[in-house]
Amino acid sequence: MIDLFTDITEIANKDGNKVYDIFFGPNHPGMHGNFGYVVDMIGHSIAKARVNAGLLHRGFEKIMETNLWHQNLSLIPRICVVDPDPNEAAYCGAIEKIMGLEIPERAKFIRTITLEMSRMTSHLMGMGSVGGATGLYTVMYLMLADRDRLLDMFEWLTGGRIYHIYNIPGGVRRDLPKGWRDKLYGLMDFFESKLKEYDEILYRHPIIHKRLKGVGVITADQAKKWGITGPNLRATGVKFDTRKAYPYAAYDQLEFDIPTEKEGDALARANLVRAEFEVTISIIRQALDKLPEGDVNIKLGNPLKFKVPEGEAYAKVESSKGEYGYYIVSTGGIKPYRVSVRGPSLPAGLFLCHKHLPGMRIDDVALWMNTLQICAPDFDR
Amino acid sequence: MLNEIEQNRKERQSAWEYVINYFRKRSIWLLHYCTGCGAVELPPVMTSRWDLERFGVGPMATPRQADVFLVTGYASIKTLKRMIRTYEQMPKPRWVIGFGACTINGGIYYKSYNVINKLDRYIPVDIFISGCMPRPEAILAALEELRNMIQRGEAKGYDRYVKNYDWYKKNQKEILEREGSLFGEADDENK
Amino acid sequence: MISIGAMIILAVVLALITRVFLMKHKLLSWVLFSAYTAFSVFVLLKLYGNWNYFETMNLSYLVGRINMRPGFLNKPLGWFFSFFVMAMSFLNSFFSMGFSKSSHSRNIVPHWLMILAASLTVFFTKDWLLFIIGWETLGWASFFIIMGGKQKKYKDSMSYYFFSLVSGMLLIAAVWMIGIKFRTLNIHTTTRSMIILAKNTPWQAFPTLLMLTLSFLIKSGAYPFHIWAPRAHKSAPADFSPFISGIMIKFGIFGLLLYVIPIVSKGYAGYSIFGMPVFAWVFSWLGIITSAIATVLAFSENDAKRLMAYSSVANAGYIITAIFLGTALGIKGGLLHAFNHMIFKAVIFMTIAAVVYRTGETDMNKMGGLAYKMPITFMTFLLGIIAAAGIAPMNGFVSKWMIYQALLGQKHYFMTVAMFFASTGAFLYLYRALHAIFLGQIREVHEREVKEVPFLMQIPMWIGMILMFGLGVFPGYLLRPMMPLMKTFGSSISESLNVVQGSVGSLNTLFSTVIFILGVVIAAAIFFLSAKTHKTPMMDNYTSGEDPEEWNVTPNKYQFSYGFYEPITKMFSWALKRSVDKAYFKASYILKIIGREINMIFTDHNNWGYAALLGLLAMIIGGLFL
Amino acid sequence: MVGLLFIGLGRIITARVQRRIGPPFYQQFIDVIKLLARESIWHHWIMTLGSIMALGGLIATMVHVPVAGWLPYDSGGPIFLILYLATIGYLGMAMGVSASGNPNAPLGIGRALSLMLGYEIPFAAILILFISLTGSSSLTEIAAMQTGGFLSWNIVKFPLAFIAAEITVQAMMAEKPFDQMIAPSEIASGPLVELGGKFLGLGMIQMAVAIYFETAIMVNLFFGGGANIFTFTLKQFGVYTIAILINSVMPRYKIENAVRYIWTVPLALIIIQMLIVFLR
Amino acid sequence: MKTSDILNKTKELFPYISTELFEEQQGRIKVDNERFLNVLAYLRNSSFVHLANIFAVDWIEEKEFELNYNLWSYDHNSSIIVKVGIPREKPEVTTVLDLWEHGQVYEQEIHEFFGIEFAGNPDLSPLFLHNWKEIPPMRKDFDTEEYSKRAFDVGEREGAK
Repeated sequence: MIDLFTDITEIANKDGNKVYDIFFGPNHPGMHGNFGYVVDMIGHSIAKARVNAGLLHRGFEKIMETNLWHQNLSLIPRICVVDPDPNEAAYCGAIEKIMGLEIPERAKFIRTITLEMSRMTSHLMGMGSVGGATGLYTVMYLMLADRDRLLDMFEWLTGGRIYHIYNIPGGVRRDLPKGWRDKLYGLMDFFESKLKEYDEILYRHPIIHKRLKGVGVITADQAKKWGITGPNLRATGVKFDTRKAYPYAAYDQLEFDIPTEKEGDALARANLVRAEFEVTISIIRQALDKLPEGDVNIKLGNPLKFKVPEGEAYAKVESSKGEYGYYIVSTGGIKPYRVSVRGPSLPAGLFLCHKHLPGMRIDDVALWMNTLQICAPDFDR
Repeated sequence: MLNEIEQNRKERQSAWEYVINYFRKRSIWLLHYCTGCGAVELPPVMTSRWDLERFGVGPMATPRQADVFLVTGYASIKTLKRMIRTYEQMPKPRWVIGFGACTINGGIYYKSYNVINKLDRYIPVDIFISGCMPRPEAILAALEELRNMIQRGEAKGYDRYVKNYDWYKKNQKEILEREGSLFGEADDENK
Repeated sequence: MISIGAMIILAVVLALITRVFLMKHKLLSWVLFSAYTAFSVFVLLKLYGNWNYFETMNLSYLVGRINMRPGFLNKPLGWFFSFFVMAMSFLNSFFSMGFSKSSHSRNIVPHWLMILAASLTVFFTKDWLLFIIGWETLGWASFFIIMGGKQKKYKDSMSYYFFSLVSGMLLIAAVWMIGIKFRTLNIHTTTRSMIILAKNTPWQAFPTLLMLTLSFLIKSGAYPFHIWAPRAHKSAPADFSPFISGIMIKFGIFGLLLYVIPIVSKGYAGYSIFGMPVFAWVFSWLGIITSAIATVLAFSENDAKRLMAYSSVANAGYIITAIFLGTALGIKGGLLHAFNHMIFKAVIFMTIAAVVYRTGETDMNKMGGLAYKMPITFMTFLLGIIAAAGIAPMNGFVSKWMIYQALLGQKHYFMTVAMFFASTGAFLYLYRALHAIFLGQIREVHEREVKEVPFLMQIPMWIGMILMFGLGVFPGYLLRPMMPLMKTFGSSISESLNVVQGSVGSLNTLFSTVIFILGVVIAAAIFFLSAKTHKTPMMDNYTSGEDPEEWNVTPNKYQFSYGFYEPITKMFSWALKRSVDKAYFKASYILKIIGREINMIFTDHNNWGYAALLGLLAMIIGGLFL
Repeated sequence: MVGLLFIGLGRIITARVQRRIGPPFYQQFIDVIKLLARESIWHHWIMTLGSIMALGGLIATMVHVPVAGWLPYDSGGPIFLILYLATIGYLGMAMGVSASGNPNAPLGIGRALSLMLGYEIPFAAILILFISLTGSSSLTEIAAMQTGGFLSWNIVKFPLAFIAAEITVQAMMAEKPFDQMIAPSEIASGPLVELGGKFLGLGMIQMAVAIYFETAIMVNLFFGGGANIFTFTLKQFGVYTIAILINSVMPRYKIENAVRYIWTVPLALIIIQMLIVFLR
Repeated sequence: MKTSDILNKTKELFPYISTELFEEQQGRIKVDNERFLNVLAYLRNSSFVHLANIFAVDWIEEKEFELNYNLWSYDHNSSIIVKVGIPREKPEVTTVLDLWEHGQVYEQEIHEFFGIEFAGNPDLSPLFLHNWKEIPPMRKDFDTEEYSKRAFDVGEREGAK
């Protein structure tokens, strides 16, 4: 009569009549990006999840093989839309490693600043979505409006709101415009004051706490062995950050803490992002303080004839979602031989769902996705 | 010639249609479907800075409720299938806005093996927005233009779809249900 | 004019005839049954108004030292109950005529006729002995129908049998005590004597009263004896379920009204709590608890018949509460609800039987979308659940409203809140049944095979629909004839056709219905004046843009019915964990062990010593009492 | 109509909370007319029946609620009838969307009904409090009891009950944190999932009607009815504004948490209020 | 432990591999098709728990696919890339599912894009592409530009008015 106390998958195996399917995505308000799960449901809970990926597959890795080295620069930011700069930095980093280039100090610092700004835009969007997934649209509206201030800074610096194409092999494309630095200082103060507001309406909201607590728990061991990186890893209590462990750009010259949380659930992940806001603000401030004078790039000649010597290299950066890696193989031509991209959301989006979704209530799926910051384009590529 | 057609169309629009079109243009509901990366510029347009709701435009959850299908960027083949299904589920009148360069000619992905090049061959598009990605102002301008077209009774993409249904279906089938390879002999060597 | 006794004897004779000669001719026996019930309705209609019509038999016998002359007395209470029994059986016979064609139904006419004979006996008899005989016959005959000679149903029907056995034994014990006390077995004289006894020495009357109450409560499925109801409904033939639910549960109510309520409200009035006799207060609460618990149990129920059985239990709970209130309004509301419940629950079970007739299923997880194939059945079911949930224009609302008024009039606020819970809960599980059986996606098998039931089976459904709606708009048509009945409970307000008076307000059902219809007309006008529509097939549905075929999703896999209220059921899991079912199960297990041990003592030669010890112990205890 | 106006104004208020300009106040009318003039897609006639039954039931309910002491006929605003007539509206809606065959819709309905089980109980308790005080289940008389200035309003006399009622009404209107029924990001707007064109148009009118009579009940219970239709409407709008403001800063509960919350906080408040009243 | 030490130690244990220190924190190990699983298992058990990704390179002139297992050690902060060459004619290799569960997704992807078989992987169904009839697209002999022209650029919009 009452199957309350039986395991969900057990019921699903026993009686097929009790199972029904719900399509969660791609055209679903809870889904950000073009991606979907088909979930077998029992009652209000999920018994099994099937993945529908590839809706955003554009064959990046193939197109890059047919493009010039510099042409690819305009392509790579489109791999992850909300957080484009890590792509550029990793791609350029890999090329620079093959060539053995050491980019100017000023370029390193500027790269750091743009990377951190990009992280901030991405986090603002991700946390806004957490608000949206729980119906707290006000948070989303406010955070996205604040994110626009950062996008304006990007536009001033690079000419593009979303896709900046600013990092190039050998440095960055152009120097900071006049007054930009002071404006950014001001913006950091603004965000610091804003954090209090976010705390009030999102991070300390009792209902948000209730909703997030215990959703999608990952332990430290699991995170390590399942290839989960970035904030999701740190939320399980592992004090690890590529910025420290495998420094790139100017991170080895800056001082910052790695925030961690213990529980590894959605609440921990959200709180971790909250802590990362502060870290990011402090990093940007330090980088602006220490910004040295000098060139911003090494002139590498005509981009149409630009060649990278034979060799291969793997460069990775810590993006807002985790480890972004580019493995580039060059045979010395004007086009890359092979570019392989390691997207951070892949283990979470395509693999972790089979572990977490069974047994989860349909209510929590959107929240689970948003706190893990699953970004469909970076595993579809 | 073109002017004449336009003249005819204007004359045919009755007073009742004019009124209805007024209400339609004042209340445009978008379908909340992020087909491509262009979707990242939609939240800013909807949120506090640009505030799309001023014009009665808002996102809707399901195709049954939506008026406008905003194809935000490139459409991969898998997505195209879903797009067509979604488009056919929308009640009339329905409009399509092609968003970004990718919908016009494939844009930056013109040589990709998995992204279609011309969206208009598969579903009828009323307005294209150029650029990659288009700025929020461009989206607002496109919606303004769509409103004017609705008022004038020109935005009839759904009629075009009904009239040329076979042609559209043929094109869709070419992509989605192709049998056999396009490079005939290459098959045997590798498989 | 044919007497009541003759009617009973006729029923018995007909039962014998069908049993012996007509077992294979199902249709013919149903026609006979129908004719008999029609005739009885006719006779009963003639008897209406002829109150205190008395007939006796030319025989007398000695029970112990009491000289008995069996006889029948026409009282309003018995008349109403027997009228509804006959009328509902008459309606049901049309349904059964169609239903009996299906191969898996057995001929239940003889047993049913026996039940009718027994129920007439129970309702009209003037002495306890015939009452007991009728009561036991009822239990036996319905047990035969429920079990239906099938081993599979043994366990479920045994639980029913067990409970009716206990009920009967309690009844016999109580009657024995009454007999010893008052030297007579006349029901009406003993009632008066009991009232006097209860007034003078309450503790002497108490055990008898308690036993009788328990006996009747078991029969009406009150907590914690509710567990027989779903089981009996589940295993009974589909066309007998309307009778169990509509009538059988009401026998307990009849007993309570006949004997317990007058004694409690008059005899124990002195010992009151919150303005109500303690005894009645306890059982009022029991009624409400019954309905609340049945409601919670029904949330997670997957079998249509069991779900409706829980609903019946819940409704029996309301009625028990209302009649134990003891006020005229409460008894009126309870009685009205009892009769209304007879109508709508019988109709609901008929629609379920219609579904069973076409699909052979009662598991709601295997159904769905049947409304698209069986529109009449669906409409009947819809009106039925509107009535059962006590929603406005149907008859269930009026009686429920009266019960609320009665509760509020006596200032039983917590009971009112609890009843609100049960009532809203009823809406929940009834809607779930509606959705799971009739709405959503239709199964592929049913898409091909199912069609509307034949017209013969639709007749009772149509009549039921008209009755439910008509009595909802004009409750006066039922309340006015009930005047003589109400007079026996001390109410003397003359009823108008469409205005019901409550303790804290009045209800004009005609006006509210007219306004509802006006509202529907306005809505329909808005709907049909606006733009055109476009029909699409059921599976052309919002699926997030996915193609269901690509994922092997068929209509079978696109119907949500299991675990409909999973979150809220989980909230009650602490209660369900310690459910009464389990307690009974444990008790039966322990009994089995004890039985085996006792068996061992007397069969195993090595255990003579034990037996001797036991015997000695028994003798010592016996000696102490002597 | 007033309900639609309320929703329109409510959208502006929400927009202002979110630092936006928001739509014009007559936007809701435009939306409804557009929807009614649009092609609608349906799956079965039960959908039509359900929609009409829902709107019909809610309109009938609205007629029974006294507005500034005025009623089309002298029924006195029978509160039990109002509650149960509203239920037939909800039943119609639930039936209609179920007939669309989309599992998202019954999922939403399942939540809505669970929530209904939640809020009916504290609401019943509030009603009982007033019925016990006035000895009548008529809204007109409850409103009439409070005549004579601001201080005799029930909101002043029974502040705890008012807070409880506000929470309950929040759930009744399905505003956040109790909008599990719609929950776009979870079940794709639940019952509305298959409704397009005039079905949705009718749905919006239903919502407007529901908001209208729910606020009207609140005004009758706590704000002393109203001398004339303008003050009455103004008070209604006040009630709605409170609901909207709460709505705009609250995320959504999970359904069992919502029900548990309703069964603890408002119910406890009412019981305290009852104790205060009866012991005094 | 430094990356160079790890490489040396691995080399001692498995003499048949060739190692290369690319930079201070990154090394590469080249191993043949048959015995690579031993090396991977050793690395997995000695703190290289994180498999960042698996990717393939199509060396068409050498007639070889090169599979790269990209590992990271949280303890030593060092990255090792294990390279396995497999012949292009018979592209088959043992799965690493026993070592890393989430290797499933990467293997599925490589199977789809390169046509490499993974013995022992239960599910190699297509994940990204719809109705794909050509040779696996990431192979070097697949011309995406030509494909795009033939598939998507045919005809003008003459039918639609």
